[in-house]
Amino acid sequence: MNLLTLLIFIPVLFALVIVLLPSSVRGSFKYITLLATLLQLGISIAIYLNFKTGAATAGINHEDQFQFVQKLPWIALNLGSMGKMQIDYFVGIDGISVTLLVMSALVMVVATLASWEIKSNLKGFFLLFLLLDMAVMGVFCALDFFLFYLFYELMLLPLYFLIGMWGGVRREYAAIKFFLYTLFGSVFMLLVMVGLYLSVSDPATGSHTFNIIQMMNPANYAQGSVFSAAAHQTILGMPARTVGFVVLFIAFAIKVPVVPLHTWLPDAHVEAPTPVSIILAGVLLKIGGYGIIRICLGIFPEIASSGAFWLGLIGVVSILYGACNALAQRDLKRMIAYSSVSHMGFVLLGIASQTAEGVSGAVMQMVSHGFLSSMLFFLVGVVYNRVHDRDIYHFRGLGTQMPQYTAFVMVAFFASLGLPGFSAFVAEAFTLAGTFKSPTVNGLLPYWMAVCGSVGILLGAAYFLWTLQRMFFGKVSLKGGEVWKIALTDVSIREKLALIPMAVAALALGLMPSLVFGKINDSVLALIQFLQAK
Amino acid sequence: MITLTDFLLVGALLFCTGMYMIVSKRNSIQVLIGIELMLNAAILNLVAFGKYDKLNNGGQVFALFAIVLAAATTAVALAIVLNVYRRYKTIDPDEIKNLRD
Amino acid sequence: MGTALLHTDQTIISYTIAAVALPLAASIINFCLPVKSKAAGWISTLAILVGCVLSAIVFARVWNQQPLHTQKLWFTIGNTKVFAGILLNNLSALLLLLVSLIALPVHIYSTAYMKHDDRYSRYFTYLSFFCFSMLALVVADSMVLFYAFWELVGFSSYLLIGFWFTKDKAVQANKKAFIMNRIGDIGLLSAIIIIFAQFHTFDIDALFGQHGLVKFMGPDNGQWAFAPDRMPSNYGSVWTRGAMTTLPAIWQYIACAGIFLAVAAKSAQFPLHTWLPDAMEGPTSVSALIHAATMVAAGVFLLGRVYPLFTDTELTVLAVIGCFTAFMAATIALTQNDLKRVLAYSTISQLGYMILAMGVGAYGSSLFHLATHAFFKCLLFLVAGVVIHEMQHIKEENNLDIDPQNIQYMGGLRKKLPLTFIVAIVGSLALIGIPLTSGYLSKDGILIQAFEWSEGRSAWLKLIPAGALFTSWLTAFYVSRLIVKIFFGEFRLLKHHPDIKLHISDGGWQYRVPLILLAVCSLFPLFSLNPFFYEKAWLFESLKPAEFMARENIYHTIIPIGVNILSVFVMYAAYAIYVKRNTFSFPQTGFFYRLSYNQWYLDKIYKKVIVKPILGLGKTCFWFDRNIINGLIHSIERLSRAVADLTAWCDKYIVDGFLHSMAALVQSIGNFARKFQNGKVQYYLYSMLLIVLVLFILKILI
Amino acid sequence: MTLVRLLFYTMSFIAIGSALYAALSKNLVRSIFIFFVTLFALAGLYVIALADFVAVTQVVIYVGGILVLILFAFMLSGRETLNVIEQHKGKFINMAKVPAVILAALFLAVIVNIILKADADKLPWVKQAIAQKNEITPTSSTIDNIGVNLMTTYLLPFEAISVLLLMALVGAAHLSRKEGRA
Repeated sequence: MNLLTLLIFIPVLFALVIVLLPSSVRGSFKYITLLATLLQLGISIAIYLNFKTGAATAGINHEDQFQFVQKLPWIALNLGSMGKMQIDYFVGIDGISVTLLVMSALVMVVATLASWEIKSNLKGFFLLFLLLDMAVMGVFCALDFFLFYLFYELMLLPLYFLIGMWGGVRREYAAIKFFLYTLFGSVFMLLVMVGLYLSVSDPATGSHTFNIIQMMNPANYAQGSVFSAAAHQTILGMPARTVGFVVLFIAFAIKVPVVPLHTWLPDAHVEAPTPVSIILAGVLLKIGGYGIIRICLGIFPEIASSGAFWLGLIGVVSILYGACNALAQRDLKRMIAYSSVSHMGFVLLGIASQTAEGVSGAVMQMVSHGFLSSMLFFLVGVVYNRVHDRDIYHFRGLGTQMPQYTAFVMVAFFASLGLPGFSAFVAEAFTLAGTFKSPTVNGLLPYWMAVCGSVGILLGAAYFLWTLQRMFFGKVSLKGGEVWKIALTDVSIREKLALIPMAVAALALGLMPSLVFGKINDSVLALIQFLQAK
Repeated sequence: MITLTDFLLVGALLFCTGMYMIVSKRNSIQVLIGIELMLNAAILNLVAFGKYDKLNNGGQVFALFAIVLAAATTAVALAIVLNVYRRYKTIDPDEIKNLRD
Repeated sequence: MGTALLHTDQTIISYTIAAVALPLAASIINFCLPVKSKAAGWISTLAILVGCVLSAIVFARVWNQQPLHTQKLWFTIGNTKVFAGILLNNLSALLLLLVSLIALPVHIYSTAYMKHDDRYSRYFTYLSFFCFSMLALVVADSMVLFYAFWELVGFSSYLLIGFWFTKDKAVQANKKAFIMNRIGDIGLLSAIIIIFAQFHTFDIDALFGQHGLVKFMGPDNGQWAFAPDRMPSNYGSVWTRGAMTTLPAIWQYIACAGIFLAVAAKSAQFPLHTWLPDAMEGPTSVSALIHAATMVAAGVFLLGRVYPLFTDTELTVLAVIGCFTAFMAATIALTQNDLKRVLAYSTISQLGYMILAMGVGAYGSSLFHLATHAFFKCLLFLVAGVVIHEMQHIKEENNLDIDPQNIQYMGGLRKKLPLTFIVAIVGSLALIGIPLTSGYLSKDGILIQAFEWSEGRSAWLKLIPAGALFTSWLTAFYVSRLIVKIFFGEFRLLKHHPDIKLHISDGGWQYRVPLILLAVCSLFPLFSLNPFFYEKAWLFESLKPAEFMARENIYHTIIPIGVNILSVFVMYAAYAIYVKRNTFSFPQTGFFYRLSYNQWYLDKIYKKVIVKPILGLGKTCFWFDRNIINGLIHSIERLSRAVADLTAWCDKYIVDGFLHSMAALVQSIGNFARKFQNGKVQYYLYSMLLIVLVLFILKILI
Repeated sequence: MTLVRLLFYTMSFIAIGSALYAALSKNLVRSIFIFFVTLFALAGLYVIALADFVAVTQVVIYVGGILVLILFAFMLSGRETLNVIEQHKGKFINMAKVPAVILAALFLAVIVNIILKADADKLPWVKQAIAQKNEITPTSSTIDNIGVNLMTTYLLPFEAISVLLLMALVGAAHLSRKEGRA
């Protein structure tokens, strides 16, 4: 049994169990889900440990260098004169996916622990949760574009319901906004996907293929096909490959999200229940970054290079704009949501630099942000659960009231604002280093982008520290008075169980960045080489 | 010289006006006036053709008969109108629907 | 590195690691202890004591020897290998010893000072963590590590300033301190990245060491390139022109500016100095260790590390800023009434001296002053701690509503606190720079070298030594004022509250021992056997620049004498004004008084010019987000909704409408036909006529 | 243009115009009174058609008799008819009238068509009458001839009509008597 397949479909198995169980044992659903996610975490760690490094297993554009590959013919229709339709169940990982897989598995466990707060319609919630889990894992593993798209779309539906049914006051608005935004992106992605399918043929079988890796090879494009680099086809007066890149980029950029396609994020995060916020921030955003690396850069490398300036610019704007917005928030969750926008800007900036440091930094940032944002949202959930309020101005002096909670918040805040010793520091520093190196190495980005990016770090300190000062320090003074004082108990064992792994992971990555860099390095170098060769 | 056609055309116009009144008016008295108009149109025709019958004076004589008969019918019609009014308190022919199946 | 180290070197390295790691271990242990555990203090103190001994061994081994350098691969990113290691040269060994040496008395002092605090073990957790970060900072060999510890030092300072986090002012102060330090961090990070982009390495030794890369590169023709004039003649042509990628020269300036920002933030130089006075909200022992002796000196240490990077012009800028800061802080210190604030501004002023010294090329004097200043300033802060502690005691005992740090309430304490008084005098004299103290040695060295430096430079630059000179007299005045107000005259609190009880004393041995220790260290013998000539100090001799001029010119005689005679007069003047009150008193409404009292209004200006606009920008961005971007989305939504409405309308009225109109037609035909049977005379007539008409028409047509 | 022709046009214009006004007016009273004008104009037309006796009869019977009757009827039905007027005020084109207008217009078209096709002036008997001088000229007197003809050639119709008139008289009287006393 292939480990990846197992990893992807374990949630489905457990979902089936939940379906079959009667509602009278609904109390056990969360334990079943926890078991599923823990199993997943175990498998992902096994994958991580067995993952081979070295130039021979770099992956990226060599199918034989991927690991844990499973390739089964799935849909193979003989369409007569149209040729053969070839869709494979094709999963495999290289360095870029493997760390994200482990991160996602851990985030899923934490999200499950956060699901204890869900009280209504447990069966539905955990079913959707497990479905989402499967889709997320699938996206990171899929190497067939059709399969990728399938998982990608499959994520949307559970999320829509999870936000729309278990969310906050304006949940319907947020759910629909989220759904429309992402659907908008993916619908056009479908068109490009079909265009690519019709352009690319598998050299082995001669039929059209959805294989992402085959799409990276310019030789596989049919003569005169839409996306063939040699054919110079145009769509609406623009070069077809540029259009394809832009469309795919927009689809993933909505997920990341980048300014100005980000406005679904604050609403969705704020309205979503805590576990869903965790998954959204921890995993979903990474799919955007992962998609840009794997698909946008992989399939359209030359466009990615010529458009790198714009990518970088969007990244810088996201960093600064997100940070400025976070400064103005008084809803804790919304502030964290905007800080996500800011932090994910670094991912884009790093990818745009197309240097080894930049791309590694971007991947590191994704992993690190996965842990830290999950932790932050979990922490917001803790206080929201107790008093159903998140307004920063309504709290004061929580440091005295909930000392352990405050300690966790401080860890999360300082880690997020890039305190050395935590993962975000390494990620951001090297993203900036890569960005700054870019003008001399490949001349894609101007120098000033790195400088502007570093200002984002400063603003990050400003809003996090302001929140700390406003909410946690000072004398105890709560809007809800004595009632809140009784309600605001310190973190429970379960919450600690969820928070400590995150904090430890962030700290471990900060002290030993090689945990990530060691695994991704060969792939990143291969990617850079691939991009330079184009 | 005024030709016969001229008279006929005037008569036709009057006739049609009268017909319009009969069909459209919602007041029995106006309907009656319409009838009178039609009659007069007919009389005009009789008179006009009567010009060419000097010996027998057929046209003019029948015109006279027609005028007299019109007076008689008017008298009867008005009597009916009055009766209708007494019974239905209206002289709108639309309101009087007892003829309906 | 690849070269195998000697066995003794290996031992030294492990000693260093132990010295650095012991406080970390203590910190972790304390973190796990209950918050009120009294063991915490002794664990931390023990760690620092052992660390101190180890540091001394390391110092003895490394001082004036070949630098020791060892490193290990930390991680690889792309093709870049990032190493972590230890670099021990004169500079780092000195700082290593200095920090442990200062930290030890502060730890001892703290065990008594923080005795009654609810979060006693937390305090020592933070304090040990600070020691760890600071010690690691001085021995780190890689710019990345350096930056990491640089920021961790700031972080522990944040924790300690805000240690009493229920005090709003403390929390405001620690936020301010951290954000201001962050500005510096951004500068340092940018500088590191620029240096990395230029030289492809983070290794401090490779960059700034004896054969460091930086020495041979300088701004040249708009490129930051290989500079032949910087190359020593005897050095091989390993680095040839064009062998490396080069950045435009502007990035050399920006790197220097970044480093300067970092220095200014950490060492509280203008314009980033305003956090330091506020940072005095923390416990006094913390102020003594972090905000007077060690952490704030990190900026100077950084300058010492990256000294070769700076060109002559850039050094001049440094000198100007240092001089200005020294002068400004001294003027502010003249009028402050808060005991700790006066000391804070004097710290800023002294740090200004150090930067000035760096700027004028007095590298050795700068670090010498750093070392001497650390001792006497720490001493003064601990004295202040004792005084404040006793004032607090009076306040609590008598239920008064006074600020225990306000010197206006004090006076005549020399009789109550004799030991404190004596050590305070020693510290003050050192700060003023009176002979026989360590301060005299280091400060006069700076002044003399500044004058030498200004020789042959433009007249404007002569202002720098002149300003420094003037500042030293200002220093004499405010220090005297402080001492006089606290220890001489009568106890002013008694005037307002005649019946208060005064049960105060110098305190237990935990107070006395550190004070005496530091006082001894503030005298000349520790540094030089010759109390008058700074150039004879062993510390200076090891660090002095190569082209140092021996006592050749007149400055070496004239300045110490001139400075000291005038200083004595100034001190007497202060004594006369504040104790005897027999001479004039200062007007308290003049412009200069208000300027000084309000700290040159810089805080207010920053608040108005920087903080408000940034918050405003945040608000604007959010407004933009809510209204423009979201508005755009919503208008697209509205548009699509309108299209949907249109199609719905079409569906309802055009498509459905067709069906409905067919139905309506049929219905109306039915109605129409029905009308003929509605019993109305006119319709019967109408239909009759219609039929006639139809017949007519048919007849005509056919 | 001769004076006669001018008169003819004037008269026919007045007759048609007043008839149309009577038809279109929503006010019953106006309708009735304008109908007088029509009748007078028609009388004038009869004169132009060289039937002076018919014209006089027209005036006497219609204006003197029928219209007076109509006025009586109007007055007797009184307020009710006026209410109807009020309801339809203000609507220039009433959709309910459209079919009637169409009908009338079509009828007019048909009749005019027939008249023009028939070309009455060229009818054989008209030509014959002109040829035989059997044509009334403006100078000839017709009244005595009418009287003779009534009593000779048209005696039977004359009697029949007088009986009819009597019947109408009786009938009208019978109808209009008060119901309650019958």
